[in-house]
Amino acid sequence: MDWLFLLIQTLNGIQYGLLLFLIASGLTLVFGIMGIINLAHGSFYMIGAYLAFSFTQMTGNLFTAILLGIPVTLVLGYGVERVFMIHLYKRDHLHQVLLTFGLILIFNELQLMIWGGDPNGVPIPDVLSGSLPISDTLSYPVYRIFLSVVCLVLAGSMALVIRHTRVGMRVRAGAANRAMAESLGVNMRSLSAIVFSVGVTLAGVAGMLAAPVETVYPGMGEQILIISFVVVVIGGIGSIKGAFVGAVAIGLVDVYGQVYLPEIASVAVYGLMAAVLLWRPSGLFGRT
Amino acid sequence: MKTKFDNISRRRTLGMLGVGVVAAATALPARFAIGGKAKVRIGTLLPYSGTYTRLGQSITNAMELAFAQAGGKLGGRAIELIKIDSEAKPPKAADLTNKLIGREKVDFIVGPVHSGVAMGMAKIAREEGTMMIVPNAGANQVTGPFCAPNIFRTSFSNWQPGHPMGKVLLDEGKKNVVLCYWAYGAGKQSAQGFKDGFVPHGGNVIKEIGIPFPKVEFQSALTEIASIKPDAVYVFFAGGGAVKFVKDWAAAGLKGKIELVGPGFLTEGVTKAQGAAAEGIRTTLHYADTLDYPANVTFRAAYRKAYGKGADVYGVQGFDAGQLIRAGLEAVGGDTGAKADMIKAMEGASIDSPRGKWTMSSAHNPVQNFYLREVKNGVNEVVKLAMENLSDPAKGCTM
Amino acid sequence: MPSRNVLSALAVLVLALAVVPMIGDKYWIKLATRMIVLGIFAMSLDLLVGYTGLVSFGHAAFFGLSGYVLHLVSPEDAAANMAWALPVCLGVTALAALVIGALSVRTKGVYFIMVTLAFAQMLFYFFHDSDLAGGSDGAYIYFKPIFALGSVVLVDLGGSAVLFYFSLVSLIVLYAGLVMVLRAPFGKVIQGIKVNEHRMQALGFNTYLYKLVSFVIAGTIAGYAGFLFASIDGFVSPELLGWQESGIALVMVILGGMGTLFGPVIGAIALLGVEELFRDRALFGFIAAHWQILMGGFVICIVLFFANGLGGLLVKIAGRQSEER
Amino acid sequence: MSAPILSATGLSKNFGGLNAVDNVDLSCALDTVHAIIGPNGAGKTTLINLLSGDLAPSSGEITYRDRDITALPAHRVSRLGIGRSYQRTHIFPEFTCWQNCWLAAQSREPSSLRFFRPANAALAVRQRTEQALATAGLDSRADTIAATVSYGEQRQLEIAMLLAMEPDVLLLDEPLAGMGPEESVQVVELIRRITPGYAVVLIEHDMDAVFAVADVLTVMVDGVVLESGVPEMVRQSTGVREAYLGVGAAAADTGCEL
Repeated sequence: MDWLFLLIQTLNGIQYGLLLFLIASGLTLVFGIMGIINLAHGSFYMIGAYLAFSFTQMTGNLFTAILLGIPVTLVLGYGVERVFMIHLYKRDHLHQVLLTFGLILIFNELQLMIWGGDPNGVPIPDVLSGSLPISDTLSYPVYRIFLSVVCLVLAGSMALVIRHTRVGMRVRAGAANRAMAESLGVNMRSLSAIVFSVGVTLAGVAGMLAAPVETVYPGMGEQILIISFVVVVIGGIGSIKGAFVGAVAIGLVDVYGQVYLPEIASVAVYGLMAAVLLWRPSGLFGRT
Repeated sequence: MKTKFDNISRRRTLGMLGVGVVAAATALPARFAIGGKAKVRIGTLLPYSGTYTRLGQSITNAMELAFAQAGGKLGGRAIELIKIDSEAKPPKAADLTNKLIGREKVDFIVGPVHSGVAMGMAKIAREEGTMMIVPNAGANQVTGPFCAPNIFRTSFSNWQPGHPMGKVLLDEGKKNVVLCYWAYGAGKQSAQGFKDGFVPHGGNVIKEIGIPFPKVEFQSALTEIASIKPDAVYVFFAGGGAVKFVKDWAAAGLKGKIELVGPGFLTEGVTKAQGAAAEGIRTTLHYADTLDYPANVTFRAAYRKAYGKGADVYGVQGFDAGQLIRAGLEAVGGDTGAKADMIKAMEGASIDSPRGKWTMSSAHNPVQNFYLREVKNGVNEVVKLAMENLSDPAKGCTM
Repeated sequence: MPSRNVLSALAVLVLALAVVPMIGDKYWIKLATRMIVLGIFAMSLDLLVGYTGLVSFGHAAFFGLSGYVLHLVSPEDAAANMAWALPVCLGVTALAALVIGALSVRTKGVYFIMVTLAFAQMLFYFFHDSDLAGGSDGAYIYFKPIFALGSVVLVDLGGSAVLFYFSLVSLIVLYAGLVMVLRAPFGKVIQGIKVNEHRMQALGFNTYLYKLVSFVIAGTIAGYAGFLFASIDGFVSPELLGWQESGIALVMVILGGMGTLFGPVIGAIALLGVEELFRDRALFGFIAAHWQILMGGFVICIVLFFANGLGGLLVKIAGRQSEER
Repeated sequence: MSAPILSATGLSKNFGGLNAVDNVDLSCALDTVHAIIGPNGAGKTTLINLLSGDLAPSSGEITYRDRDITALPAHRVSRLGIGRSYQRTHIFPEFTCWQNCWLAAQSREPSSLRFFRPANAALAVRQRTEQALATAGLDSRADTIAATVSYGEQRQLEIAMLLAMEPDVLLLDEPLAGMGPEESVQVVELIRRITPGYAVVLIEHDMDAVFAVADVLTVMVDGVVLESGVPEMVRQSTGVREAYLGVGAAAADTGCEL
């Protein structure tokens, strides 16, 4: 195992970690910051991927497809918040689990009725479809590098907005103590609606961006649901930095597990989460 | 098949009340035959939701096509089709099979796609003795240790599709191969099938990369393959996993440098989603779109006319399930009671299938040809006959 | 605990169930058995969620593990005798619950949810990937367990009606047992922990120990339900331990009404009964093919309009619980 | 005074740079009330949390009946006989007052890991609960849900729960916090009545109450003990005046009573 091999595998791990952060970014907001256990996160990711598939077929370009898709997910997120989530802010986690479980069932069936059961692919945009040769036989797809850059930009901007802007401050205040924030004049009703729909849009955009490297098929949402929660929880609830570090850690553990310890590869990620939570019971950077 | 409304029997209503005050499904109807020979009741337990939806639909469509070609009558009896969604969830398999046999009182059960569901179904079918036709699930056990007189398979055993590829590679002098597959039931059995055809004849398996099912993150495996630089790589992935692996393989620049081979599921029915990345990939399977058998030409035309899209191997397997049932029923003039004669007829049947004529092995698994295929502008074209009349070793079947 | 009217309502439900084998055919008997067995499973989860305040998202691990142990101990050519097979299954499950509990109970709130999920997924992959018990395809229990003393076979779970009544009696005995435990000193302590764990520590209770004991009891009862479930069809698959199964159990608890003990049993019956209803074409025609939308809508309605579940509804209709001093 | 039952030597606790409690020595004997006063942020509550085991000290030692209990967790300290009440009411709001008190009384049983006999059958626990509620003057409110009783009554319930644990040492953290004048008098009377037989460490801001019941008085400022001794002596000490009335107040001697 020469050094180049190890280096490339590490790059693979980081790239997979960044993709996981992108996929879990919506959940970091809705679950991490707002404290809503949203099991339907995977469904919004799936809907985003299918929107990208349909709009790319219509317009022929992924980026225009994303631009068309974002308003749809915003409206969807806003609608779901106003109709369903609004009743749950004062309820405990379990009711959120049950309601979002119901949403999974509905979205899965609607997807089948609208798009049918065939697995689909979304073509990588031509400008990004090349590959950089890094060894005589292996080259690295440019699109994955583009995805990593997008993830870094997203992580930075999310941390910036949440940490250093007034909106971010109000969001954190609302998450810490909703009643107190309301009494201090923060309009939690509209703020929750905005944050939830942005969270849903992030999940949708993640689906649109990941569609070219993933397959768009029924049930793709459930595949990423559990790993998204693992990312948020390992990093520590309410911490963007934590989710980022958590995602990269999972990416590396997953890749190294796959290459060096294949027998336990499937349980490596869960082992990591259990270990982290037992060592620091509220995640790496979580507030207790 | 018009679903006819049935009336309610007193006995059934009380039974329902018993199921629980809250369930209150009192309006569930019983099934009564009104006049003339009763309809042949065929129940399907196939995935109509989830990742395998497309396979469930292909099988059902093609089977109904086979019934239509028989004039809508099997052994003189009209057909009633009862479809139940298996959701590809093994814990529900046994219960849904009970529903088909116990409540719907079907004569044949056709299904499933997922091997775990097949195990649950086979357990109940063996206990109840109901005729079971497996149109896809390839678990070796179904026609191996758990074979039974009333269980037939019209698709393949996981061992079969990969087996001929061993010989194909050796004939081309490709001796050093890496295996990469989803490390679950079907993946392990397919890899074993390939090894049985490769290693004994001088082939060398450098490394086996097992990827946890259903993970689809292949970068680390591709990097490892690139560093090993084998003559060829044999892979087992299906559905969404097959689409992604082929696209990642091309994106990693391995396309053209290292030969990628596998069983037909790598490219069957997913070339549109794979796009250019699938061009030139060679696979072995018991079917190919461009087979020039008359049965294939008529079948594909009829399928396109009826459903507006091309048929695939899953459709062929469903079509043959319909033909097998037809053969069994016509032999006994529609008398499903004469089970022994029906089974004997089905065992002896020679199915004129779009994939070419095939017969039933003693363990009730198809003895069939396997073709080498190559993807040319999105179509799995026949290159040559890879292996003739390959039969599954059916280890452990004492029937 | 529950008031007289609630108890009488439950008695009617038990009677309604008891009638099934007499008039329903084999399919209805097995469906009713599944309702009861999943009811026992959901009830054991309510001991954690509704009474100790521990929301476990990995409770199916013990449900599935016990079924797998039954597969491993059952010979291929004869029925296992419950006299020793059941204690073995429950013993292994209790040990697993002790180990997983000892680690998980250190965490709190959402982190506890995720740690239990992690351990359950590890157990799922253990059975899914290893060839120990059929791997991802699942495994058979060829002969359903019997209960025999010496050579005298007293109970043969092979008969679906026998298994049904055995499960129904188990449900009643376990419910009564749990009611007793919840009225005993131990029950008072775990209910105090649910409301205010910190205060209980200040009062001198080692809350870690009590939560762990509650976790092991609930895990063992879930193991008992798993033992029965594996005996219904003699087939176990890794999905029995999957997170979807744990999710369904949570849905039953919330649907039925947390912290009522009998609620989750009603939740189990309702969930399976309603799914049976929605899937039937005679009633719902072409929508039946899209039953999942109806199920999703049903679950959402329960959350929005019946906040404390069907059990809570029953309590409201049947009158307040008798005040317990 | 008899030998101290509870004593802390060189006790400190720092959160990062902040020394909440800095090298404090304190002891309390049976039948005595040791009051601790000091401005907000003086470290009084932190000190109580150290004594009760809720917080582990950064350094120093706590002994109870000549046994080192420094590192024991809260539930072990409580079982040994050191009961505490909380500044912010810390009860079981959904339970009735009886059930609140019952849990405290049941904590004295050798073990609650008993699964068969109904809890209510334990006569000793029943008596403890009845007696505690009666002493605290809440027996009329036994069956009302704790969340619905008045704030004062909730403070009384805290004390009732404390008594039901039959401790030797009572750590009272501002029992009069948020009380009106007439309620305070009532609670001070309650403290005076129940203190014989206990060693009481009382944290309080209400000076009248402190001087009414305290046998020993300690003044803490910024985590450090400024003055400790008999109430009269402490009242005269200049340091205390400055701490309370600001620098130079002692010189002006405006004659206002502390």
